[in-house]
Amino acid sequence: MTAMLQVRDLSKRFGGILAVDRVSFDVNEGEILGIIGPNGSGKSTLFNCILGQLAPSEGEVRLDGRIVTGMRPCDLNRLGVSRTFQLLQVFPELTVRENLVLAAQEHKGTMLSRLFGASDAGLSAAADRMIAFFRLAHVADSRAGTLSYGQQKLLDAAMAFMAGPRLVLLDEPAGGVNPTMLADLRERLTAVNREGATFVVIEHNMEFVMALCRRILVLAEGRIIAAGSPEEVRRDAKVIEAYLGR
Amino acid sequence: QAQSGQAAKLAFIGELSGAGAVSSTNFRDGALMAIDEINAKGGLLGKKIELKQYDTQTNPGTARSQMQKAIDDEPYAILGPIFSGIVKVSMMLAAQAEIPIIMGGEASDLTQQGNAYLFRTSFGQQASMPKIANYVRDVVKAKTVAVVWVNNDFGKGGRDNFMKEMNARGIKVAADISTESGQTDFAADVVKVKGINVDAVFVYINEEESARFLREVRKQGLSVPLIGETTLLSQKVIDLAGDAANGVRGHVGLSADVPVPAVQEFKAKFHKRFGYLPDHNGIKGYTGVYAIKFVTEKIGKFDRKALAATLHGLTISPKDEPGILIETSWDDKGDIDRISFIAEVVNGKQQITGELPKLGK
Amino acid sequence: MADFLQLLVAGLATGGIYALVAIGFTLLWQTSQTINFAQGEFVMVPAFFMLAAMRVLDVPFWGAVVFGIALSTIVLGMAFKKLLVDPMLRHGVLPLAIATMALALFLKESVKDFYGAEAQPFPPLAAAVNVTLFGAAIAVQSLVVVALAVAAIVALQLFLNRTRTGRCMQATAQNPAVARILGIPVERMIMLAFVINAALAALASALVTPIYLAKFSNGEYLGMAAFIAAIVGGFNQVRGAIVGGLLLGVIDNFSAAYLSAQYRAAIPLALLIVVILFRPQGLLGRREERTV
Amino acid sequence: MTPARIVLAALALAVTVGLIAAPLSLKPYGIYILTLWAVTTIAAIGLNLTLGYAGQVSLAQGAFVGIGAYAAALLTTKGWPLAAAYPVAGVACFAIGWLLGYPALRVQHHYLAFVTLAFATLVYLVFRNEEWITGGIYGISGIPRPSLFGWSLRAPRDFYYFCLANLAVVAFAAWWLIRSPWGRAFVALRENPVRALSLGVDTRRYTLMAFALGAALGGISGVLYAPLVQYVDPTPFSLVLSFNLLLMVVVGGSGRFFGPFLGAMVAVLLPEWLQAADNMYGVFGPLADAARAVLPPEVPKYVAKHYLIAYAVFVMVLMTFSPGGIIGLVARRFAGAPARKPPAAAPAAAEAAS
Amino acid sequence: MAADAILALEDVVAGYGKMTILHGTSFAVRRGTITTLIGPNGAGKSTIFKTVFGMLPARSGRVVFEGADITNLGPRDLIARGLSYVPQGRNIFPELSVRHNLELGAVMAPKGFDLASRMAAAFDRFPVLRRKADAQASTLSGGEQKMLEIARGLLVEPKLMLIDEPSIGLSPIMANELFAALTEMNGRGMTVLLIEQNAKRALELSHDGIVLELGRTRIADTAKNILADARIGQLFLGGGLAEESPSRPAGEVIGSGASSPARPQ
Ligand SMILES: Nc1ncnc2c1ncn2[C@@H]1O[C@H](COP(=O)(O)OP(=O)(O)OP(=O)(O)O)[C@@H](O)[C@H]1O
Ligand SMILES: Nc1ncnc2c1ncn2[C@@H]1O[C@H](COP(=O)(O)OP(=O)(O)OP(=O)(O)O)[C@@H](O)[C@H]1O
Ligand SMILES: [Mg+2]
Ligand SMILES: [Mg+2]
Repeated sequence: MTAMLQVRDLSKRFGGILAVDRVSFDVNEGEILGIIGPNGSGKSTLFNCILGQLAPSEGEVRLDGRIVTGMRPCDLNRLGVSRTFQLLQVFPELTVRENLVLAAQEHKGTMLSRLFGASDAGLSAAADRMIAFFRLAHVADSRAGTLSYGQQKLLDAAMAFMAGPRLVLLDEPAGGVNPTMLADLRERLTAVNREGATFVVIEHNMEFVMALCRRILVLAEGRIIAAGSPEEVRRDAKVIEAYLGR
Repeated sequence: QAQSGQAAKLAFIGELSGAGAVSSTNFRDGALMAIDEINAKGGLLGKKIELKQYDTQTNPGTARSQMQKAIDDEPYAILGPIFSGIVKVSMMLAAQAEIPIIMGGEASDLTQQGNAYLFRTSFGQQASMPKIANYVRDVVKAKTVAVVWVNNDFGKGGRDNFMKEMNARGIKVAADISTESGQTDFAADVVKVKGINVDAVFVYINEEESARFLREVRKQGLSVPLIGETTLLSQKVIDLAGDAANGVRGHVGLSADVPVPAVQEFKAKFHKRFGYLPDHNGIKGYTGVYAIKFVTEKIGKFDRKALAATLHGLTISPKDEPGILIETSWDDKGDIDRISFIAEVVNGKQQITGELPKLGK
Repeated sequence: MADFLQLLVAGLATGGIYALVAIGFTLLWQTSQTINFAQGEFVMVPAFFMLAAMRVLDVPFWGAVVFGIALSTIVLGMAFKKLLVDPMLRHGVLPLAIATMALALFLKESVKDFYGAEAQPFPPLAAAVNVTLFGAAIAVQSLVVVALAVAAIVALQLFLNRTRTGRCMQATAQNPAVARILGIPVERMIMLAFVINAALAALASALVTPIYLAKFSNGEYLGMAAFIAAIVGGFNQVRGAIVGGLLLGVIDNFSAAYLSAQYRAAIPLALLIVVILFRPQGLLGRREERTV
Repeated sequence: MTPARIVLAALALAVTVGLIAAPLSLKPYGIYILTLWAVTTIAAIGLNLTLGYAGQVSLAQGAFVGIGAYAAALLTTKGWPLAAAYPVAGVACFAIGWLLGYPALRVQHHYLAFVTLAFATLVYLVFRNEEWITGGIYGISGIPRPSLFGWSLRAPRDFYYFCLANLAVVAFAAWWLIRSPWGRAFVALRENPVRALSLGVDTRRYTLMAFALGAALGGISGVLYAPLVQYVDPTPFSLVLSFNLLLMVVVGGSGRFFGPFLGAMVAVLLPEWLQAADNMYGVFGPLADAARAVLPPEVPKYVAKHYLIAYAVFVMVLMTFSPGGIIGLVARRFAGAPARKPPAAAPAAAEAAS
Repeated sequence: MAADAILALEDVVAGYGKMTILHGTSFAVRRGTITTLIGPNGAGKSTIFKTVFGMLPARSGRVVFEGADITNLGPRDLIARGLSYVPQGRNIFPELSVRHNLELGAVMAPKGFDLASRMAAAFDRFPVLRRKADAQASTLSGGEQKMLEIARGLLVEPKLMLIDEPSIGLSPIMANELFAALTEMNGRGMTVLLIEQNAKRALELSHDGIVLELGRTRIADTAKNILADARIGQLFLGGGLAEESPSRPAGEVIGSGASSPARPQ
């Protein structure tokens, strides 16, 4: 069985900086993979190269064995890969509900059927479920730009789930989310994972990553310096030195 | 008719804003001055003349609405518009309403469409270009010429007529140089003229551009004779260009600078009242009003149809109506005929070197 | 060859004018992220302040120039900032752009209605003589314009990047809310930007008007050309104005001479589009920030 | 329905009735400018799609009106019915608009403004220079008014109703599009193209579509302009028109459905009203006494004389009080709703907007 | 407690447009403490900071700093009095270099302020920033940008520092560094009012804690007491990640949002 996502010798150079340095790894169907590493170690850049936001300088990415390097993000997304960004990325002038509908509408029908079909593309019910789960009901019709930081963060994550993706790449989903909600979020990830979706999660909240992931990659200066189970990684001297501290 | 009220209503439609603002303001002020003079002497057939103004913004869409508005107000006659394109878009409306328009456009085709209510106040280009063509052939004795023209309806019309006349006279147009209205940098155009060998350059562009062109010619040291038609020799251009204008020559159709005492008197009055010197458009507006006055008094009533009919084929002489300034005739198409002049710029002044008789004589 | 040089020199002279006016765009963008579509009129109007001073107040030309610059700083700098810019500053680029389009109409029509529609001669600041450079004639005035444009750009560039005040002005433009939180006197920084802009525009007016003649409609084309120059040069850096301006002037002259005079107004633009497509931030502009 | 919506809907209904009844009491001039308003509004609706919703700056809308007008003029003066001009102009503008969208995939904001401006300049010069097809500076005159099923629309009133019907159809189509997923995708494109792309929104296709649809509506507007004025020449299609349309969209309320209607009213009708200000005592009839008590008679005279100055002042004051345009003002007045961009420059909001 | 309060809110009401977020919020911050403000997302924590710092007008109530009423004063006045504020989210000047961003933290520094040595100290604390001192700030990674902001906020030591969720995006090692810096400066006399979602961690190094809910102060107590309170632990501290969350609606279908997973087309 080939891995769902294969990253081979991926590099990204910004002028003199080699932000990602020949990184290779696999993501197997159904797993939750954690990626940790010091600030500036190239984690976000790695995501951007995998998903086509940036063109990698070298290397290739395969999805289900098929090369997807150079593919546009929207096409990748329609293959069932979705993501969140580290910095908030919602549509401030749209309401929460509209944000959610938008997040899945392009997966429904064709351009033409979207023009002539229902205004909500039949996604209202799904959006409402998402709103209820993330406790955004009281702000469901507020413009997303008026939400608090944590609320926007949740909305951002909710949008990534709207289209029922097979593979989700989350860049720091826990930052700014209050601990109670965080437990819910973790649980949701696990539940969706049980239904078959695969996750790659970048996170600095160790408690969250350790509880969620069964395998963790550690990136430093653009290279993978360690990989393994949470326990292995936690005990790795290099990881303690570069990342965990103490 | 409509003039049953206390006043005789005239309408002025012109390019009071946009590209045509300078010419139209001149035209309007000339008309205003004439109206005030007439009113001061008791009005027209005992009625005060009232002038309503409509601004076309030099935009055909607006022009049509303004013409419609003017017609809805039922004036006795319409003065303006000044730009040929604007005349073209609006003149049919007036014709349908049977209201005479005394306008300032100079494009040759305006009077070719059989509009029985349309009258010029100056030469159409079909009349002025043969004169300048003769001058180029007979006086300058040029075999090849360059023409520098401004690419708007004024310049293009002039250029097309000029080319036709040159062809008819077997003179070769070796360079055909289009410039933009509002252009400031004429270096490329002068370089082009310099690059070919011609006996004369015919310059047909607006006033400020003329001045800038002359300065550039002086700067690059070009020494070919520069021939102009009215605009290039106007006092305005001379003032703006300074001594770069010296030596320019050509034909002057209607101009506030012609050595006719009545015109000079008009110029002085105009300057006193408005604080600036009129160009030929001021005279066009002024004489346009007096033409209406003369004919109306002649027919003794406010009758638009009769006004139009009478003006066709009429000659008005300053002896009968001093306000006409120079003897003027209208033919059956509404085209105009007057004497005109040959002039040259010497020491920062326009000097008349000859007089051309009316065409009809 | 002589022709070529003549065209080049003339193009640089015209380009110098565009550059001088284009500074208004790049400066305002770098220091307040606003676009002033009345920038051309800001160069047209001060000449009339100066003419009016000579006519009404009967002051000598130099006095009139000083008066014109002072009055512009107040009217086109301070009053403009207080009355138009302040209410719209937080609402993005478009509302202010539209308001300044209306302002341009206002200034144009006011000059026309209250001063006159006719072009007026304007006394030259520098001697109105020509010099010959390698066989190409150029007006001394044009040399002064180019020199001043370069000097102004160098000075502003140094001021913005090398002084703390300059960097505070840039910070204010890039993130006013945070600038305020850090205690940067945001109001004063923005005011400074607009005052510098108005003073520079007035100076440009005194230099450009002898060549253009004083006329209410001068700003239309000048403003447009300067806008284009600023974009091609790089909108977010003051220095962009200089390359953009000179390039536009030179291409304009060469295309009019060698390609087509009838399409003169469009050919430079078409060529410059190519520049923009290859360098989306303009020639000397700074790259847009990281987006992901 | 929020109160603001109810007020707006009632207002829209009243205005619709007014528009239908208006010609009964207007002279040809009044009908003419109302027709001009309807025609201009169509072009403004198009630009509102491109700019207001999809956020793509275009200074070329005037050129598309021109292309539509020339297409209609050329066809109808050669004996084709106006109906033939719709598909020709619509498809041509759609295709050219689509092509013009390509630069927008690379450059944005003022850089895009420049590209579209260059295009508009070029189109204007083609109209002016290519005499063999466009008639050059002399233009094309004698454009007939159309007839509908044998019923001539020559009379101003008939042609007005024809244009009004066109406007109604266009408005409905635009409304449908805006509330469809496409409308949402357009807004997403404007607000955060990077995020939109990661959510499967094909930003390239939507960008091109936004340009093409906006351009097509510009073309339709031109198709009606030609028989309205019955003469086309290059001057009205210079950059001034593009800037004016931009002004209409923003002054009315960019990215708001009713914005272009109001904006076109300001740009087309207001100057006419101001120019007639000295007649206002006649126009307002019963209100005349009240007006006379407040305003000295010199004021309206002065306004009429300097009407463009008054117009410019109006636009500046409006933008100052309501940077969101007239719609923003209406929404604020009737609903007390907060302005679209809350004045509290909260860092979080600034962050989210960046 | 009020006697040694450096900052006190008295019945502060504030909000956005028609919406009221703070419904008469009151609390006090003792001088010389680290005080942590916690509460669910959208409780109004950031709104409190914005109101204190004059970014959002208080509709009624008072904000008192060192005994003086500072309600609705602007940032410049407040900085002059010794406050400073590091907001939530991303707050850099993207097109300026890292060095110039940092230096702007000292815009209102008092006379005699030694910028060079303070900058050097900041670079020592966050060595990445020194390495990238001349890079355009927007090219930094998310966490590096946050470091830059924190360094900028700490450049001049104020009397009272308002700092809103500074640890978002920081690696554990850098978060340690941040908290160490706060503790150290607190040791030199600076009062810190901190908002943190990593509440356990923050409370452990705080003296006092304040729990905010729906714009009202729910609890104000010492950090130790709050940490010890099991009820609070469950409601606001996540109750430990291993336990089952008590507040999730029962019977919720935790499926994916729309329908089935999209298949490759
Ligand atoms: N600019 C704004 N306009 C309108 N409402 C806003 C605005 N900013 C915040 N709100 C609302 O105010 C409430 C409180 O927001 P605030 O940012 O203070 O929350 P918070 O406690 O800081 O949350 P978080 O932990 O998520 O940062 C939220 O419901 C939010 O929707
Ligand atoms: N557009 C860019 N130009 C120049 N350098 C860049 C650019 N984008 C990223 N970098 C550099 O690449 C490196 C990796 O950045 P990246 O954002 O991937 O880090 P990260 O691992 O996500 O860090 P963090 O945990 O702080 O989010 C950093 O040193 C950053 O400065
Ligand atoms: Mg990152
Ligand atoms: Mg917050």
